[in-house]
Amino acid sequence: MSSLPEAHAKISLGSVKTTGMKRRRLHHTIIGLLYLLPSIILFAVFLFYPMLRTLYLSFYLTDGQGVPITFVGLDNFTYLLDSPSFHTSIKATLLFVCYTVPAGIILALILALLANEKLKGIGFFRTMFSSTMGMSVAASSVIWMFMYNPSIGILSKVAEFLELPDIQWLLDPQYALLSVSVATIWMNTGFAFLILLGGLQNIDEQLYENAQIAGVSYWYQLRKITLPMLSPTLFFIITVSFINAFQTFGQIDILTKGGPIESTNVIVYSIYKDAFINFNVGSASAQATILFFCILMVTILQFKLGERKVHYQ
Amino acid sequence: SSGTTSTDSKEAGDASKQDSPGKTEVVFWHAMSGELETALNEIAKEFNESQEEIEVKPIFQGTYEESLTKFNTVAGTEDAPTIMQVFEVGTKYMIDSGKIQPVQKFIDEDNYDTSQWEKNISNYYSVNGTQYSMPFNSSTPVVVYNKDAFKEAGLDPENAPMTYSELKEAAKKLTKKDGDKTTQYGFSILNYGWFFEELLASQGGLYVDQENGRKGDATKATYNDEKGLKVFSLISDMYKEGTYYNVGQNWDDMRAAFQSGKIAMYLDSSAGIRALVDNAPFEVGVSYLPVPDDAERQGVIIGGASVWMSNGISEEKQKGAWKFMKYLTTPEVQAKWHVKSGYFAINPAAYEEEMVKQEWEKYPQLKVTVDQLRETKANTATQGALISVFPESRQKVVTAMESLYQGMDPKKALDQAAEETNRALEMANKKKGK
Amino acid sequence: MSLTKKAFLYGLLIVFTIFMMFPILYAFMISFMKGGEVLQGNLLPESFTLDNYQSAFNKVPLLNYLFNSFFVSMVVMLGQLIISSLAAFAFVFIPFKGRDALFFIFISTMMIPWEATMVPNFITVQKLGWINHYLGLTIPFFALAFGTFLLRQQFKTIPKELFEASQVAGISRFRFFWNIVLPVSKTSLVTLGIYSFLTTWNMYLWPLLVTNNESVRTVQIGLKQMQTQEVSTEWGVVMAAVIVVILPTLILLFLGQKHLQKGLTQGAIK
Amino acid sequence: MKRVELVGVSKSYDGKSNVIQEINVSIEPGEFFVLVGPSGCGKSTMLRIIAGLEEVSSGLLFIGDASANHLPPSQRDLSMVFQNYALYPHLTVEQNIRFGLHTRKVSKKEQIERCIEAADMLGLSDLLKRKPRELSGGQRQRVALARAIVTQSPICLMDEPLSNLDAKLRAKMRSEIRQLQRKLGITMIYVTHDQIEAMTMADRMMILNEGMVQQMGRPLEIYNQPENTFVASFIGSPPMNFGDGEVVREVLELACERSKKTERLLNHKQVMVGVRPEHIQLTKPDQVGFSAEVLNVEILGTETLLTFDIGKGEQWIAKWNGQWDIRIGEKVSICIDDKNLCFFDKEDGKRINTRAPFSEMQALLNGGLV
Amino acid sequence: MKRVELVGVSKSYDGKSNVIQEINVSIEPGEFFVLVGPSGCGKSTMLRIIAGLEEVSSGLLFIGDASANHLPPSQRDLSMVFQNYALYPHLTVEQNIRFGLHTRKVSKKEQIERCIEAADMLGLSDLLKRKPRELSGGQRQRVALARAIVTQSPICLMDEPLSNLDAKLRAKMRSEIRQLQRKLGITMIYVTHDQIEAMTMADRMMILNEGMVQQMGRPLEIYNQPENTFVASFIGSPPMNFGDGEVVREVLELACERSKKTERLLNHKQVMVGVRPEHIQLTKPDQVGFSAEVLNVEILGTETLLTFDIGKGEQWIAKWNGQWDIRIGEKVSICIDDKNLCFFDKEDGKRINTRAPFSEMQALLNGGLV
Ligand SMILES: Nc1ncnc2c1ncn2[C@@H]1O[C@H](COP(=O)(O)OP(=O)(O)OP(=O)(O)O)[C@@H](O)[C@H]1O
Ligand SMILES: Nc1ncnc2c1ncn2[C@@H]1O[C@H](COP(=O)(O)OP(=O)(O)OP(=O)(O)O)[C@@H](O)[C@H]1O
Ligand SMILES: [Mg+2]
Ligand SMILES: [Mg+2]
Repeated sequence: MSSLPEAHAKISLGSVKTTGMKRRRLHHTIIGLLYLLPSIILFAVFLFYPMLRTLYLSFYLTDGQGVPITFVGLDNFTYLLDSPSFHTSIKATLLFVCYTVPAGIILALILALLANEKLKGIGFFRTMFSSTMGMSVAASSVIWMFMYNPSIGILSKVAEFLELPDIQWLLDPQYALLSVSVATIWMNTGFAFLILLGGLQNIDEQLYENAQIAGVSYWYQLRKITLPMLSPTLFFIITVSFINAFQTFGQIDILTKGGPIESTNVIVYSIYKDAFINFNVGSASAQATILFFCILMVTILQFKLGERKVHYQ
Repeated sequence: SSGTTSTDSKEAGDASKQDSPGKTEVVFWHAMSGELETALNEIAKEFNESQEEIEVKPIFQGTYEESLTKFNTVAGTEDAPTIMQVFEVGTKYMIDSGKIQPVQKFIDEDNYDTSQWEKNISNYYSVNGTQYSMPFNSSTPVVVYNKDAFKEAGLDPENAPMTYSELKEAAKKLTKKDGDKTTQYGFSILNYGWFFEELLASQGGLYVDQENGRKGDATKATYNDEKGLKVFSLISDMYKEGTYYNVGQNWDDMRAAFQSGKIAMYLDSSAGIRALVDNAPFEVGVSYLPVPDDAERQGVIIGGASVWMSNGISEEKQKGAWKFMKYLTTPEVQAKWHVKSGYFAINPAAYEEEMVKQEWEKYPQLKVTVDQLRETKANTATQGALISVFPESRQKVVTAMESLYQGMDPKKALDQAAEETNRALEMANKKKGK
Repeated sequence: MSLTKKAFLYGLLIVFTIFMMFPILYAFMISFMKGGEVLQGNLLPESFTLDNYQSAFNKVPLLNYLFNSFFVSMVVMLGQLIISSLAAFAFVFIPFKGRDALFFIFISTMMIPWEATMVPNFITVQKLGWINHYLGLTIPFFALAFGTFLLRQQFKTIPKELFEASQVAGISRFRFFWNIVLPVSKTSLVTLGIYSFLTTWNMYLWPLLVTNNESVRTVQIGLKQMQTQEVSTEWGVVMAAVIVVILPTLILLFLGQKHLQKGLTQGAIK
Repeated sequence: MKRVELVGVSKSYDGKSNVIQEINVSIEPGEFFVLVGPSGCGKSTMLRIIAGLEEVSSGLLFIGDASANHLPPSQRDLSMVFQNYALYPHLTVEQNIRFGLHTRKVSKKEQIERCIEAADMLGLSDLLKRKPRELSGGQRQRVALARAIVTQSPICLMDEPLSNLDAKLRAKMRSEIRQLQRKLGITMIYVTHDQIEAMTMADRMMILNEGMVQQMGRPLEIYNQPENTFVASFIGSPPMNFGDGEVVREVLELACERSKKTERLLNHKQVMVGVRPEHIQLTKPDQVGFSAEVLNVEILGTETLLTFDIGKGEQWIAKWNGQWDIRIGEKVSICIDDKNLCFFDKEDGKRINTRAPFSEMQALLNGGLV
Repeated sequence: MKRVELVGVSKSYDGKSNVIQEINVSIEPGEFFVLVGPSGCGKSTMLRIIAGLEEVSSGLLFIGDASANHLPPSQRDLSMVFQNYALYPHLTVEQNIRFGLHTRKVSKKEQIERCIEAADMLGLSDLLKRKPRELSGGQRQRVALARAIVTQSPICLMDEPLSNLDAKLRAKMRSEIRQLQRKLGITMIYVTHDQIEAMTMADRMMILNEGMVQQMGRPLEIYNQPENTFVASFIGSPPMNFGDGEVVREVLELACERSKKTERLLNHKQVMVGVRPEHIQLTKPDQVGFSAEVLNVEILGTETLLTFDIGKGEQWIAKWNGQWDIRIGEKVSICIDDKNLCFFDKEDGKRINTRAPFSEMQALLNGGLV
């Protein structure tokens, strides 16, 4: 009845395993690439090619149109590394990242936690909290510029009312970066909030039910359930916030133009100035390259350290 | 349907697709926004209606910097515009770019009489006797002051300070304090390189060597001489005395400060006067730029922008563009432009037009700006510097100005800026050398 | 929930709402002010005039721009959703060699500063003949590493039993993607959709660069067109324009929010 | 040790139909209270209400002596095993078990001790460092159980805590849980589908159907004196056999055209007759039986289930001890002792009290004599 | 109808220890094959390997006649009920049930028909429009079951599909599944913890322990002739009682200082003696018994479990039919028929074949005579 075919036994285990597995793997690779094809093509044309071009240009002096004129080797880089102005840029960039990323994420997290409570009318608050997402950088910056205005802005009016010394928020090198950061945090909160709220809502309700029965405190739940379960989302938003912070441009252009005394001249703004105002495409490319590798490093670090701690279901 | 301009621009857009057969299309890239764009569109419309062969399409392309970037990327291709508006500091860059056709060619061909143009304006755009572009929207700096505040401080509202020491005195009187807090400052200058350049030129100071770059490619900044230092010292001193207010880099912030009574005197562009008078809740006075006590007043450099013609496009289009340029400089058009925009008329004949006279009656302040320009002595200082790295150099000067507020020594700040300008110049020359 | 806790929560919610909403309301107020009023730093307009809105619409073809913005944003949103979700699906549910490396390469594209790629991209688009065309405004943005990343994170939280169950049921991979993965990830898709719509809506420099006439220009250019440099900006008009420009997106967000809320509660796994 | 009392509790999820309805029960301190009922009858809902995870739609809930309607779950001082475990996927087994212990003011040392003890008892000692997704179904369930046990809360709710365990382990767990409950004096509310669990563990049990209480009492009481046909058929496996009948002057006439003398019921015309499978017996030499065709034989090892055709298409199942080699289709003579018949009202399914009550004593003797 | 064959299959999750080990089994087309074993022994793992959800670490897998080691799950043409259901949270019950039917080339009309039929059979008809999270535990399980049933695939894998159902429904489902399987000729591989399910449904069953096959065969065969002590104690509930013993010249001497004559085993010195609970009986007048103290009495309704102290601290459990009112501490005389003794090797736990083999026939007679 059972025709336990001798043939089965004869096929060596090894050969079945390798050929079968190889075929399956190849199949997977092909299918996988098929799904990725549109992305790969578009990335190649609109991201990798320009990036390589940028890398290439960073070794050249160029004319206004970005056409390379002279090969100068690493000159663009060495000059940058010596230039105090570039040092300020790096410092400003790092400071900006430090000001905006942690504060922004914590604020968004607080908002998301609040908005995750089951209360009447919570939908309204959720909408309000996410509303800055609907604002363009240009529009928000214009509004903030207005608020920071030392003569007519609301902040100075409030300071006047409280008899505080008035501070020229955007004109004092001490406060300018901070002020831009506050505006930036405000602008980014809506999006981070929405993402985090989504993450919170995806956590299985039963895990909280058990915690409630166990009678643990709110903070304990936050530490032991919410944050670990939210970790994929947090990981995502942290990574993205870092990258975005490194690449902030719009609000700086409108609020401070990199001033005063270059205190807000973050690298991206400096790249923009070099490439589009001063027409030093070579130098801009060199800065872009450096920026790219800086972010890359931070991100690799984050993936190395972070993704291990991230818990996926 | 909702307004003249909106239908206009729509037509312009549509027309570009249809390409009405008989007409030569002249694309005009500009950076005029707000009211200015409205005025410009109107002029173009009237021109298009005035004749049959040419169709001018003004298209906004962002700020001066942005439009220049765009021009850069498309120059020499079919996407390039026929006419391009470029700000004054881009002049040298355009000349060097090789992508433009100097208008001198058409002036010569046409035997066009350029003497009808305001010499002090067209001078800026002519190098070694060649007129490169046609001046279009030009402005100069003036002192703007609050007449009411003057009265209150016991100053003569009709006579604004003309020298640095008078300025300092007046500023002192105008500065009002409420306890520790200053509620009204005497004077202010926007942190913008242009004002420094003007204050330098009005004492006859040069920005760079090679006769302000007009004899050859400049190699060195000269603005850190004692004339430049006088300007910087003025700012530094007044700031220390507490009579000077730092308004930052933003034009609108500066005007807001003035209009809200935070500052009593400041430097502004002639083009902004009219709106200022309209909106200010007090009487506004306008006066000439101050000079150091021992210096002889030289006048001002022209600011603003001019229009350029692309090369590498059909002769027909160039001719059409030239026709439009000529149209722009007619007294009637200039009168209109002056009244609507606040920019100078390139053709002084415009000032005789009825329209202008009426306007001046309403805004006597406008006349002051024109007078200042006309009294300007023509020399290399007031002709303005010609360097390709002007934008970069201006950034350096701005940084230097800002560091004054942090208590930096004026000389040191100025030297630092000059040094960095030198380096930029060096790089630019290096590129050009190859 | 105890009453004090409720009161405390509402208190916090209201404080944060004020903080988040104030700037927007402020702009809204200014949009009704006359020139002089704005410069005196008032908080409330003396009278609500619609003049500013009228002149905003008169100055630039805002409606035309709004349509273009809407169209372009919609197309980019759809394109990004489709392409990102396909890629993210491959990264989570199809095990192939070098997958992680490829993913990291994808992520690394997020680090390329946009400013650095603009000029080469412009030249590419020009060579493709996409200047003054919707194509130039949309296609370059279809591939979005950010979106792929977001969706990958989401897809990773889908219990693997669901995948196993459909494998056993003999469902094709694509069908699983379409019928299970996408609906279950509704929240993230809506979030990403809103995000890509808004970022596209807010683009300024690129649309300016690749359009030479007004036929396909977007509304942010219109906004810029109302601000001037050397001549006084009419703040009232600008703020009116700001309101006009942010209103559609805010409305969209609010509507999306409703949908999102539903998605949030339904999408929850288990 | 705390009382739990529900007074007129109803719950509706959709605001329309009640999932549980008018539940009145007082669970005494230290009682082992078992909840049984068909799938979807509202058992989990009731537990969740007691735990405070669902609000009641109407009615009162008391825990200890205080009203608990609005007490948050954290203040009810109870522990719970969820039907689908609710383990924390990101925590190890050990962390899962110890989760929340600190709130009970248990020293770190004791936490570890309790954890090890529970893990030992549940056979989880080797798995303490694993994450839930690396566990088998039964192991996960045991972790959930351990988590509830270690808290030693005065009230413990368990929702089918042993459903995924094998018989042997289950037997062990049954006695361990029962011992622990006795030792600590915990008030236990326990949901189960397993009759043996219900019968052996319960001090009292409640039978729910469609959200309504069918009967409540000691297990044997319920087994022997089911209030209605639902309870009769629900408790006992295989379930009680039923037949329509009529009692005419001490003679029971079944619908399937058989009749039988009965002295216990005089004049109740329309009845439902119930007989438990173990009471259908092979006719012994001195008894009067009737013969029926065997439709199916299932030999379970310990016992054999026989399905008889008793006429008119009705089938009754008999359970006989041992393994019987009876062929399908064979005719067998069976008899039912009059004492073992249960009678129910045909209309409302309620039990009819008989003259000679079907007492526990009798049943015991009866059982003893087989 | 397809064969499933495993040849030397082992599986390790961590690359070190094997979770299942060297499994050799050929499951015939149309066979109902039941897999039992203690929690964590590798049952689910084996199902998952057959379904293609886990790769084998070594060994060969054949489905039909083709090697299936690397066949993707979707091409194996089987259906599966997951231990934790794996329902799609965003789809309604109906959509869940119908999900994937299209791949089987089933017309829309038939899809609906099958769905309604399955829902009817499983009592889900009223719930078709609900989402899984609005269902009770048992209802979810039934949806998972329905989803597997409707596909009518030639091979069906079920991982404890009835664990969350009550006895009554479970009995119904047992026969329904069995009927369906017979009707469609499905090859069924079924994991369960429920002995009744295993005994009644299986054509053949396999007992796994720690990843290794303990015994494989027809249910009764396994019940009556357990290969080793593990199987003997695992199958049957309560489990078989064991005692150490020594056979000296036809006399079995138990460690608990009792002895008994036995003719079946001559000279096997060290043995383990096993006796099933139902075979420990009250001594009848004509029998020789020994008296033992009753330690515990559990009355289950149908039957009573008695725990006896048989000396030296060893406890044996007896299962008696009916309800017995015996007091704890009472001494009762019990006897065990020689025929009902099982012997195992003390060293390796293997069964020792006796002279008069403990045959099925004998057992049946024996059962019949009680
Ligand atoms: N992903 C995994 N990683 C590591 N170990 C695992 C994994 N899945 C299962 N195991 C282990 O493998 C063993 C067998 O698991 P399996 O799920 O097959 O058990 P089972 O027989 O189905 O048990 P149960 O009846 O409890 O469901 C268990 O000891 C379990 O802990
Ligand atoms: N969130 C919900 N929304 C709507 N109906 C629900 C919800 N939860 C449960 N129900 C319904 O309420 C009834 C009772 O559910 P409950 O979970 O209490 O049943 P149960 O007795 O625990 O059943 P089981 O033994 O199958 O777990 C069921 O019919 C179920 O479908
Ligand atoms: Mg339940
Ligand atoms: Mg399992």
